[in-house]
Amino acid sequence: MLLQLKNIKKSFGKVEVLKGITFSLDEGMILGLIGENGAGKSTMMNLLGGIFPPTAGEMFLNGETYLPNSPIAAQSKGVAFIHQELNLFPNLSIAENLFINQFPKKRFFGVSRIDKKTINVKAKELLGQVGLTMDPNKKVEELSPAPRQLVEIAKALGANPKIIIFDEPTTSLSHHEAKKLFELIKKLKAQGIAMIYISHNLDDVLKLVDSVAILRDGELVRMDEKKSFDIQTMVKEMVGREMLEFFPGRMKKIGKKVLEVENLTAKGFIKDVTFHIKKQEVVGFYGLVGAGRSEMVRVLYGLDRFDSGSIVWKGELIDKTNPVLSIQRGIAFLTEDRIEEGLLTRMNIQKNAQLAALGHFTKGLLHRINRFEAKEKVKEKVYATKTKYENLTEQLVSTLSGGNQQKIVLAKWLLTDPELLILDEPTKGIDIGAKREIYGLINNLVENGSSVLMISSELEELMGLCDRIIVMSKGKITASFDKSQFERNTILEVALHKQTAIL
Amino acid sequence: MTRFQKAIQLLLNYSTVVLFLVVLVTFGLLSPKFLTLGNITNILIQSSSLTILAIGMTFVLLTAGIDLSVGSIMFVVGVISGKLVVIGLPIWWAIPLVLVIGLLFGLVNAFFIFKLKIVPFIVTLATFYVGRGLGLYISETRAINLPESFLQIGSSKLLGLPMPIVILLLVLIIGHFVLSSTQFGRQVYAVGNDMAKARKAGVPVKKILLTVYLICGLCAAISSLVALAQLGAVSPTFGYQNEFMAIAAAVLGGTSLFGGKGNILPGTLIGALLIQSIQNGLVIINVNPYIYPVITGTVIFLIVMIDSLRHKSVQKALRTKTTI
Amino acid sequence: MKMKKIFLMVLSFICLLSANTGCRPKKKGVTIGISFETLQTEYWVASMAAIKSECERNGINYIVAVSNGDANRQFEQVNNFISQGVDGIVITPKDAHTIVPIIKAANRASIPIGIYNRLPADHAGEHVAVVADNYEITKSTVRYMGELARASGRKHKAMILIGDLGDINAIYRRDGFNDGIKEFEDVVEVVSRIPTEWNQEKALAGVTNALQANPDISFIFTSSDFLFPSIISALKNADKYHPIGHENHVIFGGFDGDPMAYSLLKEQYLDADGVQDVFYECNSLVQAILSLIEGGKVGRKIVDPGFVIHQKNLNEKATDMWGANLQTP
Amino acid sequence: MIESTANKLLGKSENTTVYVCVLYYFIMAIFVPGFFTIHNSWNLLFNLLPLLIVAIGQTYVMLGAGIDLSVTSIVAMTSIIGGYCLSDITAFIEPVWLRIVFSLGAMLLTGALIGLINGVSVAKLGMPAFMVTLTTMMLFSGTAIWLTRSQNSYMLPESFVNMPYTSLWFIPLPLLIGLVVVGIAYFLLNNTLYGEWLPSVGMNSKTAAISGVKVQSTTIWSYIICGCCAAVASILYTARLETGSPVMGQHILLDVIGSVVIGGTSLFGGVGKIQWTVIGAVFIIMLDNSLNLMGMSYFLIMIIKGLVILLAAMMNLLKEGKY
Repeated sequence: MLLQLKNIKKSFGKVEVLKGITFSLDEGMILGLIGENGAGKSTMMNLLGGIFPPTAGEMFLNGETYLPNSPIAAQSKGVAFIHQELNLFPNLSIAENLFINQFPKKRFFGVSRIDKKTINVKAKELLGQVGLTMDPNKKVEELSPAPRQLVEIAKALGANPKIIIFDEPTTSLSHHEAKKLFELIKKLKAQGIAMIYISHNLDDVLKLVDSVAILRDGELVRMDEKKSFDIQTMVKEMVGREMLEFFPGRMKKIGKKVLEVENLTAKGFIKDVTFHIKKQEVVGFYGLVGAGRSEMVRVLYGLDRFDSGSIVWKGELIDKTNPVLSIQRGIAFLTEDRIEEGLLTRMNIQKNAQLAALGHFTKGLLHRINRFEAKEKVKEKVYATKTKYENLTEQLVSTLSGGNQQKIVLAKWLLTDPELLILDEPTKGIDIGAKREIYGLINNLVENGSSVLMISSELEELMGLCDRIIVMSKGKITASFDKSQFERNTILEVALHKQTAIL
Repeated sequence: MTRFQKAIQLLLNYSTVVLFLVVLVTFGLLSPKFLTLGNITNILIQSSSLTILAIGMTFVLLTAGIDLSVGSIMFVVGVISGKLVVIGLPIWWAIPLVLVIGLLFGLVNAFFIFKLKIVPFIVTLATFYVGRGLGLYISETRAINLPESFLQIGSSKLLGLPMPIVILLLVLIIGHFVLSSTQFGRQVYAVGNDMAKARKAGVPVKKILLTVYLICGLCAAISSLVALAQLGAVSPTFGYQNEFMAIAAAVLGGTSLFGGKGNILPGTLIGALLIQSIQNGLVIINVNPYIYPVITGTVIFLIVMIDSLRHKSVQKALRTKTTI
Repeated sequence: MKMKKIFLMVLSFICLLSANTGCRPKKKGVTIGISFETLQTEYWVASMAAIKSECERNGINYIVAVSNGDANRQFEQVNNFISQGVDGIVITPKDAHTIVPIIKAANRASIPIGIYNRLPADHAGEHVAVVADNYEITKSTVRYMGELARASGRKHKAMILIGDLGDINAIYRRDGFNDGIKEFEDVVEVVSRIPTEWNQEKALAGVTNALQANPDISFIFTSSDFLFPSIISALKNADKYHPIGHENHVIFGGFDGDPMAYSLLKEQYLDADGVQDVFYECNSLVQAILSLIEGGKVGRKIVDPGFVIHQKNLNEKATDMWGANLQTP
Repeated sequence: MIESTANKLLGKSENTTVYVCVLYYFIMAIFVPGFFTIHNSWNLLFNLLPLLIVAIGQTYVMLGAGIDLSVTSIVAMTSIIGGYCLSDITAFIEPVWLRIVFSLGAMLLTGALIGLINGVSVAKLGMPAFMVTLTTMMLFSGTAIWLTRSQNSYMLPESFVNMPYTSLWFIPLPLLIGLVVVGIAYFLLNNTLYGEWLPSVGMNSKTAAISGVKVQSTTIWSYIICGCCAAVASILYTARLETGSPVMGQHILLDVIGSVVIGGTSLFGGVGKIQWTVIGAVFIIMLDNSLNLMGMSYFLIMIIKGLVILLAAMMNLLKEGKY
């Protein structure tokens, strides 16, 4: 037994992310780790990789207690972690990236200098192991994503690891490149290296691994050999719970088209996207991370420019979009990254909630603010969102929990009276109770005449809320399902198998 | 990328070299005396102090930091070495002593920056004033005239090369060696690119920050001595605004203020030579001297603008690459 | 964490402590405030010393402030003098105009004010000023140098280092130079005028580049002696620094009469130097202020005629030259 | 023990600076002769006003997460423009008050223009604020000296140079100007849309942009306001010294940044108040004046001010919980 985890727990503040995980890993074994977003996969791998320590429980490596206090400590013990976001320095060469911390040196009149010859030889050797034949003196910024991924692996191999953790290694790779990566993984397995492979792409997981472990809500719900799984069972175990009355019903009275998008293209991000949204309709967008969903709504809202195509808003062709215009038109956009793009963390609740709708509370040439009115309106909306807080004008939003923070962002947008609300992963990292309240708010909004465009990686959520679900892959729309056609496995398969359109 | 875009990109990348050539040719055409061997040696000697200062600054800028205190370090070092030599301490004793003072300043800067986490700008702005105040206090704002022996070092020659150029070459070679051929040097680039990533990769970030500010302080001290050996006196304005010139030289040489990009050879050297050539050329063609700062300021402004545009376009290119 | 807070405390303590050391009890008797714009050159240092010693001789207390070239700060410093209730003020202003409001402030507070070495603008209020006759002294110095040039029997190219043009003295010296050199147009041609803004680095670069552009310069006049080191450094690099009598000797003159000028004269590198009589100026200024404090009347302007010291009168005039009476640092 | 004392002294209360200020005032009033006099109180006030006005402009820029090092050159440029207009070219304009109004307008315009250049370079061209304002500082102080050839303008109209000693409704004119600037700055920041937008841009420009804040124009306006403030301060300086000088204000940068930092405005943007800056400027001026009265040299004061600013920066970080 190479690696053993016993009853590992991890909490952030009051939130328990891992609720006692126990499993083990043998030499030369590949373990597929799957689960929904927020199930605790990354947290568990970060524990192994030495990013932070567990709150409780024990880890053993080769029978010895394993408690790394930094990524470097983990690496020196033989655990390498290949993050989804690569840890490379694009301004340095491949070889320098490989040896950033342990350059081979030679003494030169008592001065220790980098031994460029040895580096070249060693770097070529390492690159050879991952099947790269390029010049190690090339700068990393000149490489495309696939070779970068391989360089990162080569870097990990340089430390002679016993275990390698892969976090979504194929998201930025083409089919051909991914295939090459799999060959490499198999080669490494033959050398006796154990691997943990995290991916949303269940096809890949089934092709590659020996065993599958499924995480759900911080618990290991099932771990078994590969042969006892197929995609359907995996999905079922991942989603697990029955969502009884989780999604409140809604009066159906879908109206005219509000937004029509045709052949929208932004080079490098999205291509020929065509869809529409009707009044009082909720349209969901599903797909893998990097499928272009977020990019598409950013273009729609006016944060990024598009190259061709047309957007028609309430029958009028729009040639210019930017956030200011969008808000005037009645479009609101709740972004995925709450901290970086949704909140002013060092400001109070009032200032955060009123920001987008400030125009409503001002008058006169100098745009004087009617503080009283602003406060009353904010209070009203914050009350409607059932946010738990102590003081509107003195409490900083950073002191609120994730769910309550999200409700404040939502309140901010509701204050602008939006006709179309764009939601990008609105329930990411939020507890169940808050999720349900947010669903309720969305339904309310729609019943009062607005439309919603919602991006989510949780299929259950989309199926429960939406009137239509559109699937995107590689910047294109690949499928569209009406409510009557909703079937979990079909949609998942379309998204995960990267199948072509069933439109 | 179209051919036109490529050409623009190329021009952006080599803007300083292009500008340098333009400056040389322009002055060469305006005055036959500009491109003579004598004048070129002159430019080299005059630029030696600034270049050394800018080399130290390059290290700091590479880590995305800044050091505004170098001009004041120069001044304090000048005053103290002047005082020491005047009261009769042999020069060979005074020199190592003042180099240590340069290092001490670097240490103080580094301490406040990485231990107490105050932004480099405020820390070095404070030490800028503390240093200048200290220097003025010690010198009682008097100009200190140095003995002959100091000037002799300045005008002496080694292997047929004037001393300032010898020292310049030495610092240049060592600086270039450290940055390009040692583990420390490469890690400086890593820290400048992304401090969090560097920490994750196990690069000793604190040690590197400390070292770059030490190097910067040391270079300021050396630069001060080189300037003194040419001037023969320390006036209260000695080193004033040199920090800006050093930053400008490094940035002109392609060192990015955002860290992680740039080099000493040829970058910073060309940047410093460019500034010095402009100043020298303006004197040679006998332009109204009041216009010097205006012209120098305009050139620096343009280059900073180009740097930002370059940075913007690189960011855009990177984004496209990583998403799909 | 703990370390940092303790460090903070210690640092603040040091700040407070150092703040207390400057405290000085007020003495009885007459007190005057002395404000200098700068102490940059030997000349100002010697002047300050002379004023202080004259005060001490007369039993006057004094407070000193230096503003390092900042007119605004000097204004604030004089206001502080007035707050402290000084009986008189002696001041070296930055220039002729920024002194005007300072004089007005002193007038409003009815405190006599004496201006040292730089003449205020005409419309300034009640004051007494002592100045050297910059124009005449420079003119005489340049005339002496011109005679030397004529005597050498060949033509000369000349360079002048000009001071800060915001300084009225620098302008008088420049004008004195221009008018003095006019008489020698046949033998001396001015090819280079270097603005130094009273800055040694600028002077060094300027002289070096000028020598590059005109290698045959053989006549140099500097508007102040404190620029000597820069000039000598540049001359040495161009291999043009030789004593009098050497065939490549550069006719060399300056203004102020500082210790370096004296030693250069003795070593026979310097031909002539215009001397301001520091002792005369300082003593008469302090006396004037004293009599004003006691209610007497003095003229608005005291002129120091100064003199030219050169190789021929070196021995007889050296005793009057302030630079000769100070030790060379 | 020591730690808890330190906590109490440097604690999280934003009023710390006020307490320190008041305490310092009383200590100085007791121990420093000449400090607690009417004449000196006026001194304090008149030294405070121009600095405070520049610092208020700087507060605006820092609230937007920028920095303006060029304020010194703006003071210089506007001073010579003002001096030039007042003394020469507008001599034909009668009566004198019209001439003065015209000249002051020209000064404000110059300040706003330099601010505009800074703002556009930062907001539109994406240049780092530090580098932009550093170069504009060099450029414009060079230009000021070039335009005037280091000569001051003088012989300004009597009514202009007497301005510092004139009163309106029993309030000295400079004080009135100061009060008006503080009042406007306070009103703008606390009661208008712009006052809400600026800190949000400084704290998180992404969030602000998505929430419909006009980020670029907000930033540009902060620099314009800063330029105008520097111009107003320049009016006071010019009137006080009765000269339009190209080196006016060359030495005030430390005091300006010091006032803002000591007040507690964050260097990272988004957090700051006009009243904090007032306190900071009062403290700097008091420090300066008292040390001066103690007979300390200009240079020692410089050193102490540098140390005090470091201390203040550390206190701010402590307050923001960065330790």
